[in-house]
Amino acid sequence: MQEVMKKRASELLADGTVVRVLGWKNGEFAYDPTPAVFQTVESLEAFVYNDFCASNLSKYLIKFLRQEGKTLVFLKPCDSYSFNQLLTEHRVIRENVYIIGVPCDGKVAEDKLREKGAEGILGIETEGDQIKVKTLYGDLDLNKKECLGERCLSCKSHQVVVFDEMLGENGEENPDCGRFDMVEKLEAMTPEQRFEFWRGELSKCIRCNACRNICPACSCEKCVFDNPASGISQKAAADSFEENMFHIIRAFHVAGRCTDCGECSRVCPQHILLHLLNRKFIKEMNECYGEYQAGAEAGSRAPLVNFTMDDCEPSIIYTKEAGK
Amino acid sequence: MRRIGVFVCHCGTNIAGTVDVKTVAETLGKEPAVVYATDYPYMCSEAGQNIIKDAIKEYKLEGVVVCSCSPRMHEATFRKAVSAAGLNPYLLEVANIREQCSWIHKDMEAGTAKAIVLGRAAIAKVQLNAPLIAGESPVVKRALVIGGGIAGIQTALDIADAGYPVDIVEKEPTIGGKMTQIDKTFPTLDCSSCILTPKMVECAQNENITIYSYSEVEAVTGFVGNFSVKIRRKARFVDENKCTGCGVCTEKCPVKNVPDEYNLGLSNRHAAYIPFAQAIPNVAVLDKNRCIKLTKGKCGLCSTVCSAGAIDYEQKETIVEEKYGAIVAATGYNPIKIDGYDEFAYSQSKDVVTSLEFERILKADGPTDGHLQRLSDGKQPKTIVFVQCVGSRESGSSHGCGKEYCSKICCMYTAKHAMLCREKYPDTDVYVFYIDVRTPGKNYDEFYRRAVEQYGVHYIKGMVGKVAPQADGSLMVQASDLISNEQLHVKADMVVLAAAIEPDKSARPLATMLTASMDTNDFFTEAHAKLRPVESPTAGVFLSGVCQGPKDIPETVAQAGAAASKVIGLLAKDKLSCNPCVAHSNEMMCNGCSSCANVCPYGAITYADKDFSRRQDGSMIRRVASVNEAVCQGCGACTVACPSGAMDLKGFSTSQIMAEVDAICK
Amino acid sequence: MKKIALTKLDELFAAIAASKSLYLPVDTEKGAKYTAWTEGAKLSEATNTVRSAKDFFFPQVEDMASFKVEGKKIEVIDTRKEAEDFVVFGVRACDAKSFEILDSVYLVDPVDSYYASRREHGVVMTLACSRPTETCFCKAFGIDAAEPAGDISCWKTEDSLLLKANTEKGQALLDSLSMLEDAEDTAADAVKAATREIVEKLPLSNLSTDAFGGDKLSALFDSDKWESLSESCLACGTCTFVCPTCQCYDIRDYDTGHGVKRFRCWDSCMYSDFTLCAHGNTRTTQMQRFRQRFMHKLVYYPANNNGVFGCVGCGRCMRSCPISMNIVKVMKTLEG
Amino acid sequence: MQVNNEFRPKIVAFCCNWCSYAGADLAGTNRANYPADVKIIRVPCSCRVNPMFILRAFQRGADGVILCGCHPGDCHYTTGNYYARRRMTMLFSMLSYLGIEKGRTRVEWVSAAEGAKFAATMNEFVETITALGENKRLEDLRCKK
Amino acid sequence: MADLKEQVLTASGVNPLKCMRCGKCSGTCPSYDAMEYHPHQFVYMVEKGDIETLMKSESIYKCLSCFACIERCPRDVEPAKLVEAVRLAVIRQQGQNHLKPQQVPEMLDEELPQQAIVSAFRKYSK
Repeated sequence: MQEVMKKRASELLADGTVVRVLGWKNGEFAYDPTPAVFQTVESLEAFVYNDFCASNLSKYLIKFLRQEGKTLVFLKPCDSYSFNQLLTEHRVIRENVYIIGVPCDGKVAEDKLREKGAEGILGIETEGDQIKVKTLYGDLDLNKKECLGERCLSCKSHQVVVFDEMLGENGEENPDCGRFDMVEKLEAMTPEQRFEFWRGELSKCIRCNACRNICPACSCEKCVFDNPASGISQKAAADSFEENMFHIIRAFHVAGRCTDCGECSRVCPQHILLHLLNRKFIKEMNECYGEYQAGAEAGSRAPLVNFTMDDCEPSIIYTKEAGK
Repeated sequence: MRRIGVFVCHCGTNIAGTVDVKTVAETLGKEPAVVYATDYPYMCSEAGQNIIKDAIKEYKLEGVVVCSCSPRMHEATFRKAVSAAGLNPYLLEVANIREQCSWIHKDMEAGTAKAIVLGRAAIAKVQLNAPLIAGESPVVKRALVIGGGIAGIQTALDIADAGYPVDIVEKEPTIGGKMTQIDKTFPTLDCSSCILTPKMVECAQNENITIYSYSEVEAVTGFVGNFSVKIRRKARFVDENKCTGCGVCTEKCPVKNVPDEYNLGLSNRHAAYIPFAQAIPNVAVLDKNRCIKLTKGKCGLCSTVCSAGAIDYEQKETIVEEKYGAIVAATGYNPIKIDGYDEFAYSQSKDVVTSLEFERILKADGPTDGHLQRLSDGKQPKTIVFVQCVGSRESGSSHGCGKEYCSKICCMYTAKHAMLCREKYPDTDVYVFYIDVRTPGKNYDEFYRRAVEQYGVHYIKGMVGKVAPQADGSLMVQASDLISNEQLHVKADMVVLAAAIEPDKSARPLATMLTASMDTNDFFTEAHAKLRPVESPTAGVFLSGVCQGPKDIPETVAQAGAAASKVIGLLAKDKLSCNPCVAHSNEMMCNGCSSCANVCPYGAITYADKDFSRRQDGSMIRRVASVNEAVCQGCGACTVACPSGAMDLKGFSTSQIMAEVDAICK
Repeated sequence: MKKIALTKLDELFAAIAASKSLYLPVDTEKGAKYTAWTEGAKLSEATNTVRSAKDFFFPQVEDMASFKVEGKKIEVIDTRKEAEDFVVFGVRACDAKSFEILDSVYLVDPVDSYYASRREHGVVMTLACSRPTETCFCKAFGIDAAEPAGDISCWKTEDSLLLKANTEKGQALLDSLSMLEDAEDTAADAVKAATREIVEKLPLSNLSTDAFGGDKLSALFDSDKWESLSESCLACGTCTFVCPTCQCYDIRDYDTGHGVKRFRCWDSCMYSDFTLCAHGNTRTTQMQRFRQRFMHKLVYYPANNNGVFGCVGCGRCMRSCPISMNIVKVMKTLEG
Repeated sequence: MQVNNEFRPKIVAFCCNWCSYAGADLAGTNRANYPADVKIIRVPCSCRVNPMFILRAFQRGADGVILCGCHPGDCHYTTGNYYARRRMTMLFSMLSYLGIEKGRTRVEWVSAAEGAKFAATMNEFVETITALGENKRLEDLRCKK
Repeated sequence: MADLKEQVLTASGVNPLKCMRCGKCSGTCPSYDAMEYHPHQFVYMVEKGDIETLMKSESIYKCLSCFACIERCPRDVEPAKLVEAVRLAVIRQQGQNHLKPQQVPEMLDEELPQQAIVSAFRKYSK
């Protein structure tokens, strides 16, 4: 796939269709590619696409929105939903982007390799479902499925929903992904247990803002948390309330706009299960206002900027809980 | 920190009875920002107001807090007082320590403590109040009425009478609307044309009224007081200024088989035609789809016979652009299509007709010249069955074209039809099958009872299940009689269906142009169901007639007058002073995501690409929102929808509300 | 040199914890974390903790003072708490070196008394690395993973823990631990050699710092490579917050409704409001902020500190950067 | 607030200007009692209330927050309360998910004519919050006195 | 009997409260005269909970299940489904089969399609 992508990128750069290519560049090791911009055919030498190219590239397009010339971007299924959402919010201009869809069967998480004992990694080779990891302390044979990132284990869709051309076969939606299983588990707990669970999670937060800054929905010119005039700006979680506050408000701000790409949880250095907050909103909105998948369709109206006259009353939350 | 003055009102004993006003003034006087605090028996009295005015000057106050009755009561009074002392009127806050404190709490200690907290909240808020100046926008002294039926006509006449120019846009070649097709009107049985025609003529003659017939609204921009509208004038191929309405062309035109809209297709007209004798303007139209000259390039007969030389085959449609201060929607209604109701055999038998078709049959200028006749064989029907609620009051029906609402006018016009039949042809048997007879209106029930008691109309509670055309040309009507609990089979000669009415199809695209809201049935939504029934939530847009909801002629005329008075009230102003408590977008923070515009009920938010380039960072163009302060009503929906906090509401800013929260929870 | 059997580690920890708070790396579901020792807590085998050890001396959030407002009066209250004695066990050579770097910032005049108090009350027990990993590059900065500094240095052999005091504070602690046995000074040589051998084999073992240092300012500052290096940076603060040597902080006031709490918290040069002044910001683009971080570690710091680099090669940023951009990539790109 | 060992809750009520604030005024006019623990903040419309305000209230020591607006369909601004309703439903959902006791937040539609309902609602709400006791799970310790 | 009503409502999925008493069902019904209780009465009686009377009435077997009432009802009330549900309520009671196997031989004649017997069993027996 990497070679096919490189070839198409070279062609499109060469024939002037696009002036830059947004992709991934090889890293120091086998597992650390970095999102990068390629402006010449020669520079594409460093282009890489492998099981570790997890970054969602769509957010970078905001930067190129107003720059001259078309940008070629490679979008995985997750990323394509984000792209549509950004399109809905006028953050990107469709005409300025040439999208090549690439199929994805899940990305491998470095942590999972470490959990399975891979330290001192010297090289990684993938063959089908097998991952051979060469380390300073011996070689490991791992199963790829067992090393996938958490979000890939409950992937909602293998379908690239917006593209100019598709490389390889496009996948399908995966309605039985079970992405709400963990949310349901939490819902089944008592409020006390839930409180303890979230205190445990959110108290780990170091306010590095990685979750916010990677999030394609958090594309604000100036985040309220960086804006002293907002009254809620914070730089550190100086109190447990602020730990909660940051994450509740963030989840709220992206509610209805979050495509569930899972980047927030992927990048959290403290491994907080942040996507569970977003998924709760998605689940609740689905239940209250009908199924809605942000980014499935450009131009769709998110549930929180919409209404019907016979929407449920907020007290339904309490009766729901009582019903359990 | 601003210099704040606090003024605590006793309101006689209304407040002082359960709130220790001295303690309140004393405690609030210790707040860091407060430089003056006092109490007085009646702050709203002239003496009380003078205390405030004097203190503003003496202590150089930069903010005023009055602890008194509800701001709904005296906020305006105190604003004026503050303003008179030279302070911006919006640097005032009222702490409601009467309705929301002294009157509810009997315990002096609790009441006093709460009054202090409410005072602190007001002090915290007023610290952040911005001096607001109400914006002004000029008012174009001209109104547009869209739709030339009785609703539009009446609105236009009333506006014109007040001395303002008003334009009527009517999509048909003549104004007049549905009322021209109606024979008599309930509950007085006046002749419809007799009361409508003079109004139509008046429209044509009134200097203040311009009629754009055969025209449609193409685009609307702008806002209250300052709309800009493009009107598309369709080509009628007849010079309106030259045509005398003599009608020779319409007689000579060789194309004679065009279904006549005025008669709902029950008779034919020529390709050159004047819709009906009293049409306004009384000018011929060439039907461009049927005229031989216009379709095939031959003929040209009408041009030859027109002595005025008014025929112009080359006429093109034109666009007129005009500015208006107010717009009235009066787009009216149509009966629904009832082809889906197989059980009533409407498409099988010519003798099953809709009520509006029946009007045409009864009316002297109709297809039967006013004689009650069956359309199939011209015979006078001996038994007529009226079926009520065809397509009205349906829910999730399998027919798919039914309406959930009651069409409101059917009960009364059916009573009228039944009565007219019995009056003109006493040997006719008339049955009315009804679900409920709804006659709320002056003299309405009396009218209906007359039909039953004096005219002997058979009112049967029950619905018709089936109408079956028989071999002998009659119609077998099968229905239930719920009172006697039997199934009836009536052999009828004619069946009249009271079809539901629905808003004209042109209403929805118009609503989009006007950014006026509509309900799911495509009726325009009023600004308030009870208190602002003739205004659209979009400022400067008013509603007249059935486009807002089903109504009969008297109600329509009443609403038309009401809409006109609202328009006159608007046009009478030279400038509109806008509510200064409106939303405002901080362009530096705006992402241009459109969340705010999505929730704005007034269409007050627009977007534009703006250049934010800075020398050191290079070029930067962003899409940012801006609020039209003349259109915004200040609800604040956008402020919450905005993820970046770029939207804020003047007078109720995020920081002001949070300051109140903080002060209360302290 | 002292020693104790690995089987008796718990005894040692219990003895230390009896008089002082003891912190040591403990495995959690997701990596190792410094945790207060309690009965049964097991020392992590991980190469390093996810977060650095700088929190012990320079916590992320620290209260400095508070102001009480009553009516029109304001009262200033010193909220400083006397630091308690504590021991950190298991600090790696890289983190031990980071303390020296923090010291050179906070213990020079004017001394940061909050930091100084914590340094005074803390005893650092380091532990030599036995399994360095591919992200380790401490060697580039002259750090010997086999010879960690600290008040007490420790080595793990097959069956025992070797301890050597480097400071008086360390010696005092060792003296108080009666269960320790004496050991040869050479007892750790074998494990040191083994570690050094592995370090040589690490993929980053040959990382060169030749292109950097205080004298390379103008060449590096104007490099055209910063643009492409920084283009994918998200401006999050992950690298700075896991970094053992990042030492910038912000002082903020929090209005509690009845007063003000003044606290300081870590800042990050990656943030758009970093060093924001009344006139605006000196660095307006992410490229400039990104450059600041690496220039600080590789040029500005050594310029002011006799050529000592502001990075210790712990590799934490390499593991936690959401887009896998890091100092090694920066160094190699700038050099190449 | 703990006075004489008796717990008195702090309650913030956001009321829309057109219906509920007027309803609260009517409650006063009718001398319909409810506890002084309730303090009202006037907003133009229920849709002006940012979920953030409610969190802020809890942070600052509120024990309960109630939002009152025009009945659905009666909004002065036509659609404001419909948006408020969705936002609040989602906020309640999130608070419940985080393990905050149910009932600490409430939404009630009160018209300008429903003075009695306003008082009854406040009485009921104060009772609920008193039973729930002090807000511990959403407090900011720094704001404690 | 509240539970009988509940059973009929559940089995039919009909909400009789939607009925606006227009009588169109009865106006449409081809078996009207053969029925003791007419379709609109059915709806009303179910709403009142008067199920037992309906169960005892022959009317439930006179309904042809032609579904004209369902087709025509302007409020989507579906009276025929109520009739079906009442029949079901009868059948559910032990020994209340309207058509017993023993009766079949005597009813058979050459003209009767096999399908009619089968559907009669489905309709009238447990």
